Amino acid sequence: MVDTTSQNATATSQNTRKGEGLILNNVTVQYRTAGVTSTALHGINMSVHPGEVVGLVGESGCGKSTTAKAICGLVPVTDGEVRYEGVAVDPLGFRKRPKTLQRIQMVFQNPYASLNPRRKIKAQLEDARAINEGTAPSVDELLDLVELPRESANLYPRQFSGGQRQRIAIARAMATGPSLLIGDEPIASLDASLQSKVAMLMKKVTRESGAAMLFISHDLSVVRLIVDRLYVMHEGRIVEEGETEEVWNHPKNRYTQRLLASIPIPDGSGTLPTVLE
Amino acid sequence: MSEQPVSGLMPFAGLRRRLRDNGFLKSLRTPLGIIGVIFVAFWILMAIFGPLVEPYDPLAQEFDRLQAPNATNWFGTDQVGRDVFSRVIASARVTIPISVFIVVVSVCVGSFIGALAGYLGKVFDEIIMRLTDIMFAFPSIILAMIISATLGPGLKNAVIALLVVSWPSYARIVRSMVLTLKSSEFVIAGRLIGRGVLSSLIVDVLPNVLTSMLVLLFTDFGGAVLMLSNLSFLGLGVLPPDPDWGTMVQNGMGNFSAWWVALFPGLAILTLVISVNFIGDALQDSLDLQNVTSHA
Amino acid sequence: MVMNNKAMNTGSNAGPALADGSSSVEAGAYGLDIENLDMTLNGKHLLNKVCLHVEPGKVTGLAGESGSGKSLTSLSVLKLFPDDAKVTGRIMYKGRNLLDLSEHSINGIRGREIALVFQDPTASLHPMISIQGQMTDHMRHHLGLSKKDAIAKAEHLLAMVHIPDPVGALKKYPHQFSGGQLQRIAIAMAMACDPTILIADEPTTALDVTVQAEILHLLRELCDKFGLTLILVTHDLGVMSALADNIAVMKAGEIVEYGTRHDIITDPKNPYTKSLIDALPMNMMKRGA
Amino acid sequence: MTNTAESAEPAAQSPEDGAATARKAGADTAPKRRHPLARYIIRRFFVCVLLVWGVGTITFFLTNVVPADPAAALISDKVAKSNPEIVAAIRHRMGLDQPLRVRYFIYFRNLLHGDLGTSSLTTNPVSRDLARAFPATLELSIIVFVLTVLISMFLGLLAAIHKKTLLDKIIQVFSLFSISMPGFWVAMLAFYIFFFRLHWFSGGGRLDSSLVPPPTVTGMYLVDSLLNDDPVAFTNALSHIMLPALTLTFLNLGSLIRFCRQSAIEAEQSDYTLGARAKGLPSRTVTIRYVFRGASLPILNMTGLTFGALLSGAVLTETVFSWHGIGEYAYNAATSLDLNGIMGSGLLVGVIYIFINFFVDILCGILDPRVRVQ
Repeated sequence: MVDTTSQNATATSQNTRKGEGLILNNVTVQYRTAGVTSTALHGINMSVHPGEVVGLVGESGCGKSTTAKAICGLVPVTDGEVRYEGVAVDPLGFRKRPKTLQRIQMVFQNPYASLNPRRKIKAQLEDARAINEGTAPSVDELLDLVELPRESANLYPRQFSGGQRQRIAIARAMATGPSLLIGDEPIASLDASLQSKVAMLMKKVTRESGAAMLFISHDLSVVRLIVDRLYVMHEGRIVEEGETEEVWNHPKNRYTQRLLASIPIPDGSGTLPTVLE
Repeated sequence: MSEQPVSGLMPFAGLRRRLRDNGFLKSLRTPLGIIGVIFVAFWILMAIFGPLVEPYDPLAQEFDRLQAPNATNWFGTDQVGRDVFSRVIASARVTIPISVFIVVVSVCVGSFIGALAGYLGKVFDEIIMRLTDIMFAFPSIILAMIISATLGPGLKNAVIALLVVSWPSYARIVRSMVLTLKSSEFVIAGRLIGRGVLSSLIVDVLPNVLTSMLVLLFTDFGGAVLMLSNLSFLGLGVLPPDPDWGTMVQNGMGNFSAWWVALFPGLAILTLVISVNFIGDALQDSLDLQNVTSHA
Repeated sequence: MVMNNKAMNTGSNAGPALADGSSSVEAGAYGLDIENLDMTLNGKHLLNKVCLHVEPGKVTGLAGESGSGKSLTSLSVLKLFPDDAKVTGRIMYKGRNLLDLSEHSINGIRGREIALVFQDPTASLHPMISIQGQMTDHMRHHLGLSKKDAIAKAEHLLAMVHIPDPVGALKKYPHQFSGGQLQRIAIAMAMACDPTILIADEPTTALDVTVQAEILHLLRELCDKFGLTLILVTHDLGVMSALADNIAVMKAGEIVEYGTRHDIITDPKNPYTKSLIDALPMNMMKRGA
Repeated sequence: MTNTAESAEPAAQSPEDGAATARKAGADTAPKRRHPLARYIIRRFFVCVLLVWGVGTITFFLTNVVPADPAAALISDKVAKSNPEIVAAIRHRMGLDQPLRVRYFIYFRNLLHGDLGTSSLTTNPVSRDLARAFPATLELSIIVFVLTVLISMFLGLLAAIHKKTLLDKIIQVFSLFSISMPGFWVAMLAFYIFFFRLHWFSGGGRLDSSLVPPPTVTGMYLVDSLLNDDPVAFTNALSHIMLPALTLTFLNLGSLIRFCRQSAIEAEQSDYTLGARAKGLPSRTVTIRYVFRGASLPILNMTGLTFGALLSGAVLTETVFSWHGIGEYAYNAATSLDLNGIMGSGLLVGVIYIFINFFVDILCGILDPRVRVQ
């Protein structure tokens, strides 16, 4: 697949890879906590085509994280279905994860809990390389990929900052040669200056390897920076979807408008974000 | 595609270095820590070199009965004329290894059951938790008393009773740890790269539970010594004539004026248990310190 | 009065230090002056000669990444740092150095003249004490109000911060409110004794962006209505650009740049500030990086 | 500690989405649950009943299943070997020839009728022995429970306030001594020193043999003597109860002090305490209104567990003071292998312990607004 470096080339146009990518149709997820059933997802329909970079934005508690878990089979789907490359995603039970689904990898929000504190970086990257169907990049290449010094391989996670640990988590995910990378609020715990850099890094590594990415975040301005298409989620429902610039400049849904209006613009003008009812 | 050799399993190398890093050895240098180390060393030596140190045969009734502590019998003699000092030393050879055995076995059994309950969840977890709730419904000594009485008095049955009584608390602690670890990101990441349940438990979960288990081993050792002595005091543990601190104190019950019969075995229990607790506290403080720094 | 301070700060001194920091511009508005604030805590040098002039009646922003010492600086104003911290320097407020005050006299200022709003309202409010209990206890202590008057004032304050059904809200407990509502209550609580200075430590970081917008409006409203001097501590340059009049940028316990909002955001001089501004998604878009 | 953490919902707990959605939809539109406290109490009650049933099953299992031949276990081996017909008669009387299921049913029916079998030691029905011994232990336990809770909260909170000072160290060493000492030995020491040698208190039994115990109303001498305004009996009973009460209190102080200290430290370092200090409240108010209240729930919960330790302690100490309570009864049953006696006292103590924890749970539920008010 020809790698187009220009940042906002629409991926769908040169979709030469086979397979239908990720499809969520009518996915509903309910939780029973202390006798009360609450619905986190009300019939979600979503898709991520191979090689595409898609965004999923929404405020806390809107169900973004549940969606990510449903895609990886970490949460049982009460109704509807998640399919990847034609294979239904079943909840990750006690069996090993099926081969095709191992192509979906995830980067999590909390860098401090993403790596096993008791094992060296090299061991954790080797485990990931083990399931790469093709020829997995070497540990050194992986560390170069995420702009970390090669000596990091022999260190323990506690010897790294939050930002560095997140880069290692990205390297581990890419080591498996995924065809779909899920970022579940991957930049939320990082310093502001790092957030855009790490988001751009994730886009670069997935684009170079031809993988697709679903980038989940509540920070719309960073999402706008890297995704071609995005979904807006509110209280368990998808309220809007479309090309990034289209949604950003002409939001149709009431909630999206309110969300976009409330983002403070760092232009030094001292204008308060508008509060739409 | 063979399973990667599990290199992370040798935790003790890492543990020694980590203990040195986070000042466990430094925290031992407090006055309490020093006292703790001295007494524990003393009792371990007594347990190992007991026969060489005992002046007389702990079982021989060769002295006048109920002699107050004097030059020949440093701790005096008991109601059947045995040397109390020799018996106190001899009892260390019984109580310490047995207590270590009880704590280690119940920690292992408890952790295994707790880990499975935490990891497998649902039905298995429910059964285990309800069972431990019921076991906790009895105050510990009373349940131990009932079990060892039913099995019949004797050290073997007392140990069984104490094992049955002790494993639930470890099962609960490990279960809650495993529950938090199971939902933590690095364990999920492990499952996502195809790690099976067992390998995930061994490689990702247990090494992170191990350090806390070691602290528990230390802090609960004292409890095991006390429980064993309690059972012996009730006549359900070590049977006469074998030397045991619990039974020796019970002998002192009969004749109050001979205060030495009960005093010295009790002092032995106290010094052993409190010194282990001093070390356990030092271990606990340094680990709390370590946990704080690792997530700063 | 717009500060025309173009002082280039190469050193660590930020902005002109008015002699006694007490010259008030609007009636009743008071600023404060932090001079060479230095702090070391168990071996680590956390604050390094911080100098900051907080203009009366204006919003002074303290920006910087995590670990830059911005929160510590704001907490030091009320001497809320750990006892074993070694602190030197002066914090001039109404002609007095707050650092020299005894515990009793600084208590007289805490909550009374200088109030604090924290990042996470669900943690800074006691889960087992009712809203009324937590709103009125310091009011009655500082202002000597009777229980009835304190409750009446609490209702008025809750209405001021747009809490629906203030009377009912007083009887409820913190766990019965959403994050946004709790932050409003915390702000009302801080305003209870009509403070001259309000310190807001990452007031909107724990909130959703829609709720954040409402809180920013509320803070602006309070500043305009009461001539309040606000110290806004945040890492979010968007929030800073919306609310702050002057901005001081901190890095590793030092103020590396101080200036008006417009200058700092659009024309930063210090390389570190420049890197922060460039890292903003908006600017990354422009450069097509 | 990165303080730039956004408020994005935690990735780990997925239920957060569901619960947050409910909360997000405004507190009032969340599904209204009828009086949550009642639900909480009912749920705790069922757990309580389940535990009692569990305790009964355990004692049944231990008496009827574990020993190879329960009947033989009741009488000495010599007799059992020489005349098997006695063993057969006992087996029949105990219904041992019935299938297990039926015996289980019979066992529980007897339990419900309060029939705990007869004690091989006292040859009385165990339930009558226990009923006679219960008030003595109850009287002792109440005094010890109150003393333990008050002293340990005082010392624990004192140590927390003066953290890392000499006072804190002294209290810590004191509680370590209390944890590390065997109960029976402390009882003997106390008895020997304070009664045998110093005669500060009277020892042995609940009342001087020369005095006539007050007519039983509650069975508790202190209360009965007050009811019959018999000051002589009261003072005598008081001096008899002091030594066992102080001993048991000392034994139970250790773990509760450490727990109170830990809870108080955590409350003192919490954000709401910083918030209270930032409001300019005097430190005394902050400590009492915010720190103590924050630490109160965990401490209250822990006191329920302390009652368990207290009952265990009684078994080991009542004998030394010849305090004729359940503890001494259990001790005598244990040392003479009176199986029914052991099972009966174990069961009674287990059930008392379950109900104490049940009431403590309810109290915690009432005091905690997060449970009381939804």
